[in-house]
Amino acid sequence: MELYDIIFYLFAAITIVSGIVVVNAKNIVHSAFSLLLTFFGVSGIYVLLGADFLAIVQIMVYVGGILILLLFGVMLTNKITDVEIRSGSFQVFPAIIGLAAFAAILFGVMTSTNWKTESFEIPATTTFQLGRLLISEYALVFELLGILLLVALIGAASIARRDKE
Amino acid sequence: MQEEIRNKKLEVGLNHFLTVSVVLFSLGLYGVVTRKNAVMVLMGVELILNSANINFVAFSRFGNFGINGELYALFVIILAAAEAAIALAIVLNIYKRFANVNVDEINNLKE
Amino acid sequence: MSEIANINLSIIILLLPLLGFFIVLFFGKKIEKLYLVEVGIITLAFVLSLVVGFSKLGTYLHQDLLYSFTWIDFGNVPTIGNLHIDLGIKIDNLTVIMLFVVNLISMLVHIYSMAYMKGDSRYSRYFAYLGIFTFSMLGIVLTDNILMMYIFWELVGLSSYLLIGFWYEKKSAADAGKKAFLTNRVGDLGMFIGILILFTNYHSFSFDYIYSQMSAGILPFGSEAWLTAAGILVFMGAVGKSAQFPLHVWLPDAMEGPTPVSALIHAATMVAAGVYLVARIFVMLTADAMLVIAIVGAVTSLFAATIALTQNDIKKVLAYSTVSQLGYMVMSLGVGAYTFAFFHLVTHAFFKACLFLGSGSVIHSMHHEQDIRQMGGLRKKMPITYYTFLIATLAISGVPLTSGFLSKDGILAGTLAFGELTGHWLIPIMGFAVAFLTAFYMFRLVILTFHGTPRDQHKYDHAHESPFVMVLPLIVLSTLSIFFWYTPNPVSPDAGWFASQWVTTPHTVVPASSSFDFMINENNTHAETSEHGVITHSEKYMHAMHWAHYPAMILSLVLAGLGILLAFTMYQWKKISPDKIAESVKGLYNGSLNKWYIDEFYNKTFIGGTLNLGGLLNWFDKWIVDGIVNGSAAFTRVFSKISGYFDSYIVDGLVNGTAFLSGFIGFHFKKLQTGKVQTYIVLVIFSMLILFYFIGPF
Amino acid sequence: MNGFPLLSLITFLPVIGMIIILFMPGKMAKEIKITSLVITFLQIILAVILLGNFNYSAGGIYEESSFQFLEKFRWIEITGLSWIGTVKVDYFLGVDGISTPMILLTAIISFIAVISSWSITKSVKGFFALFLLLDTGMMGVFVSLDFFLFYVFWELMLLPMYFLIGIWGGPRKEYAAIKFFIYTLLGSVFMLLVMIALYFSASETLANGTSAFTFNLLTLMDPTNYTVDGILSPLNPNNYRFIAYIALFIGFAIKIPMFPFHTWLPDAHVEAPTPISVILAGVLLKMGTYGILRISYPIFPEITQELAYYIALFGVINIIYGALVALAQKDFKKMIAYSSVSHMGYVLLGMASLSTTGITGAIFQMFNHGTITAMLFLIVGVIYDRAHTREINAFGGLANKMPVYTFFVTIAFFAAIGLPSLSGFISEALVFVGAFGVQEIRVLTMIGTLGILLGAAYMLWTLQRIFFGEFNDKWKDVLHDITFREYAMLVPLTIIIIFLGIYPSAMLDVMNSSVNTLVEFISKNAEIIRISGM
Repeated sequence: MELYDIIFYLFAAITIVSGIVVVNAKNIVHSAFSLLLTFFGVSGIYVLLGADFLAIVQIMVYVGGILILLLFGVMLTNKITDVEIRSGSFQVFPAIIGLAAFAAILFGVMTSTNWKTESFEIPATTTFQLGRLLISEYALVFELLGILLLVALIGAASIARRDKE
Repeated sequence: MQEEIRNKKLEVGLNHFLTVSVVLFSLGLYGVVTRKNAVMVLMGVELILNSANINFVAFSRFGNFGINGELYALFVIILAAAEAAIALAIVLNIYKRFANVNVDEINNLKE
Repeated sequence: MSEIANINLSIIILLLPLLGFFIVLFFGKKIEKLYLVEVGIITLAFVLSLVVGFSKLGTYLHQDLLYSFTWIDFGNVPTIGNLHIDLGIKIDNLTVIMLFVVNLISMLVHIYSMAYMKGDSRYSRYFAYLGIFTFSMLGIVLTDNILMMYIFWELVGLSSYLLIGFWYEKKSAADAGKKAFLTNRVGDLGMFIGILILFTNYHSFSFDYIYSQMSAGILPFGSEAWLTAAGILVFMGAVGKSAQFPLHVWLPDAMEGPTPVSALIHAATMVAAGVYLVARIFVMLTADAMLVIAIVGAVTSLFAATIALTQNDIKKVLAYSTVSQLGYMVMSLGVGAYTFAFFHLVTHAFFKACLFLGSGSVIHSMHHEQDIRQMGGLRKKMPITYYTFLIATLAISGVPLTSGFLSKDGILAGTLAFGELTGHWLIPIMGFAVAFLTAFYMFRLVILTFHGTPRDQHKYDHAHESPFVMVLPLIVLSTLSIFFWYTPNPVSPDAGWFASQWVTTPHTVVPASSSFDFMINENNTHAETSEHGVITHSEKYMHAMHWAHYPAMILSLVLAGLGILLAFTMYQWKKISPDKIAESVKGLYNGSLNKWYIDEFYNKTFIGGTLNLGGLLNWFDKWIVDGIVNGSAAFTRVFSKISGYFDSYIVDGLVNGTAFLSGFIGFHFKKLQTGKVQTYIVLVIFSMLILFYFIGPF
Repeated sequence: MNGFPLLSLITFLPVIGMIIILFMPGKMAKEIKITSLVITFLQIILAVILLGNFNYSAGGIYEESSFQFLEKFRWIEITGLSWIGTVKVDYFLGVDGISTPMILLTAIISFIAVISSWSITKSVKGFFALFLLLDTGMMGVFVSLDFFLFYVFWELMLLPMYFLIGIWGGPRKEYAAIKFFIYTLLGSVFMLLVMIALYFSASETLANGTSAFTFNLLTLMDPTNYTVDGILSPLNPNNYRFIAYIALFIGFAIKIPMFPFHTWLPDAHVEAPTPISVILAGVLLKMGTYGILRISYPIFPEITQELAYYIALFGVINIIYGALVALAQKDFKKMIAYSSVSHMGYVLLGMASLSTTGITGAIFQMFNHGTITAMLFLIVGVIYDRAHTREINAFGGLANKMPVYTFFVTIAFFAAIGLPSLSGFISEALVFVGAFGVQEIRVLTMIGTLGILLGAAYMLWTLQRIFFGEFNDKWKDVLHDITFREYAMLVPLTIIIIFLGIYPSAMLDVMNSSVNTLVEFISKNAEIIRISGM
């Protein structure tokens, strides 16, 4: 077992365990904080896969943006004064059975498929290449996504405040 | 570390990453399906998106697709951000209307 | 006179009566005296026909005058070549004699009718009809082709129809007209088919052309049987028009028409047209056809004579005697005595017209009483009528010094010769029997009408001699019944110009193998020339005729004398009671009185059969043919109704059932529809699992 | 006359009239009638002009160059339809000796029918508009040389007829109209099927060198134009020409009407108003036989020869059957209707002979039957207008009360009987002459001559029952002799009947070269097809 493997198992464990907590925690705030761990774990896996830029973006956007957003959501939609920030679950058993079977199938598919893998020379840093692709081949997508974000921003603001009128 | 990764014959392969992705996906879906709170559902969605991203990056690493997979993962993250923003705006709206964000009680689709 | 002048004159003669017809028809109502124009026109036609007759018989005795034009041109017809239908006229000796006879009698009848028809509400129309009759009769006489013959044949039928039914208010008159037309049509059908046979083979209707082809050896469809058939079929036309058995039934009924019409049409001219037709086709008759014709003629004459014995209506007696005499002529043609047949046609035309007009005179003076049992003793009241009637009766009975003696004797000699040559002795026997019967019933008529004492005193007292215009024709016609118009020798017709020069038997065009061996055709060498150098019959036939001449004359004289004697014994001197004889042969008497029930038979079978068939077919049409149509319509309706039910109950029921089922299922399944997205997702997951299970990627 | 669209004018003139009438207010009944009269009169003038410029020696039938007053241009053209290729329909008009008599007949009968329609009071505008449309349909059938166009006109005439019977008819008008409509439509369906089958079997070469399917009748007549595998191609050993012929024949036979498809006729006649009966008997029945001569005969010559015997058989059945049933009728109009069945039998018999005389007789009989039967129906109309009954036995002794009327009746009846010197005789005689010349149908012809006798029987019997005998005092006040208007419609027909009886060449010469051409064409092409087709 190499160090790499150990690190992988570590991150994998962090990701999965915290993920379990996310979906099972009674308290939403707990869920939100374990989600933070999950994002870290995923970020670590990215690093292991040699996607350093992506790992950074993962932490920045998810942890710094989305997670905060979610927390705000939690705060705004629960009566904080009640400190009853609990959230119940339902149809747990069918979901567990179904999803277990589903996961098993996915797993089966995964293992039974003979993935064509080949060694790939990972460049020292992917940032350069990503950047070049973004402004050449995927320029249009990049632009569109920019607009999308803008629209989403305005849209979200507009939806959130519409009731006031 | 980069060197190590590059030079060593590793035990961890594609399937390992995919396994993590599968588990994460199942968890995310479980969260989407079982949780009552809309914000929790959103969190489940985030998990699913992350599992998908792992797949992207893993295949990008092990398959001969160049760096494009990572790029797509990047796009997914952007979309996730936008989605989160919109979704939360909606959740806020729902809350204002029903004084509640429990999706199981918001069953206007019924009949 | 030139040929062209003769032709033109005869065309004028033909068209004059037509002109009269139109003038009187359209203006007769307004101008009352217009019928005089018609009489004048006919007189003019008569004069012209005399001119043509003298010219033809004087200048062109052995030459036929021909004129024809193309009526319908078919151009160049595939497989036949040039085809056209010609019309034309042919003037030979037969024609001019007939022209004379027809115009003369027509003129006399016109004159006679001026008095007879006086006071009738449709006086002018009567003359118009006479005009169109004369026109069509002249057409028959003048034509050179069989199509035109048929055309005028039918027109004659039309005028006969109109004139018989002239008093159409009487049902019997209207019935008689219809019967005459239809009975004639039966015969005409045969004639028409005969014409079709001829035209199909020769592509021409012209008599001369057809005969020239025949004598060149071209037979219809190449067989003699067809030639026989053609002859008999065309003869059927004559059977109808000349009232031969079995189509004789119309003629006695035709007496419903005015009496002058009976004289003109149903005694003298139109009914003789049949004989004229047979004379025209005489040359193409085969031995078999001639035998058939002879038998039909003989049977008719005997048959009609037996009926005439017992009739009590003066016109009916004359009608049956006409049928009988026409049978004589036809028989005569059948046995090859062509000349005498035509001779008898002419003589009969005069004396029978005289008889009819005489009977008309009687009827007129008796106020339309026709039953001879109501008459008697009229001799004193109407002497002129009586004497002229008597002369005509003598002529028809065949008493010497009359024209009838000459022609009848010739016919009987012809039958005897025929019996001698072919062994068909029954025909002369029938012929002589008829001679006896004729003499008897004619004198019965004369005695009952004019002799003895009046049986109806009231009517007798009012009887009077007819006016001059009615008596004049009687005198003319009775004069024409005397021998000297026809021959200088009162016992031998052969000596006269009529039989020896004007009318000679033509050469047959039938191949020798199928004609009687006494007939000759052009290349036959076994011929004898008559005294005027015209080849007529074979040597053998001439010998037979010579042999037959005197026996026939004596026998016919004896028989006629016996008949007259018997008539006098029974009716004048009353030595034998007719009633007793009638009683003793009751069956025969009733048969004769009722015309042997022929009419009843026809009514039951043909007419009734046709009407019943018509009724049956009408029923068939209404219920079966139309029934099928309506039935299929009804079927379609029922079917559509059923499919309507099917639609509204089964199909629609299915639809509704489906809806209900869906509703039912939905009612229960809607519990699945929680409205919770998450539940749906769970279900999606399970569905996917099931899909996986079925698709089975592993 | 070259280039002047005479045929289009004669065909569509009534449509112009119809449009004029449609713009007139319905209250102007008299003006509407006069307009129709003028239009139909103009049509007669055009028909006479046509006859005056007619080339008597041109054969027509199959040769475009010998058709006269040709008008031909593309009417419908759709290119590039996947497997069908080019769909094209020509507006193709022309006349020859077969159609010219029919055009004359149509013009005359329409004119007479308008005069006879003067007594129509119910919704005059609609009546005359439909009437003129009907006129166009009839004319169109006789002038079109393109099967599609023919079919269009054929159907065009059906619709107004339906309404004319169904609205202005007698007590059972709906029944009669629907029966007529369905029957005729059934025939049309058969015709349509054959038309389409023919379309896909033959092609003509276009100007640009490509070949296209065609409805052109003249093209369809030429066996060399058929593609080898077309279902109606004589070259195709498994062709369906026989069935197609029978289907087409039934389509036309219904119109004739041929036994056993005749039962629509008595009903339609009895219920239709007088002018429509006149049109029906005078023109419409002729379309069936005209169609056979124009389409069936030249396109299927070999089957025509094969089936000639059966055509003759049905002709004779028509003659005898129609006459016998007419004998049993008690309704005057129905009697005349059945006499039509009988008389159309002569046409069939004449056509079956396939000889010049027979076919000439048949066409002439078509014309004569048109005029004679028109007259007979007018006569029925006269008496019906006065007495409001058609029961034959209800009358009697009219001859004294209505002498002029009786005069016309006698002429019409004797013309129908086939009395020489009236036109009916010539045609019947020619029919028999032609049919007797053919060995196969000789016996049938002999049986057919019985029709002459039976015809005389029912006609004379009717004449006697209505006009002779005692006058029924019931009608003393209503029956008066004919009026000026009735003169106007009876006199022209009488003149035509008598004129053509005495001088038939006036009409026979018109059709002569065409008939000769047709006869020759049939025998020649039948031979060609038999040799090539096996």
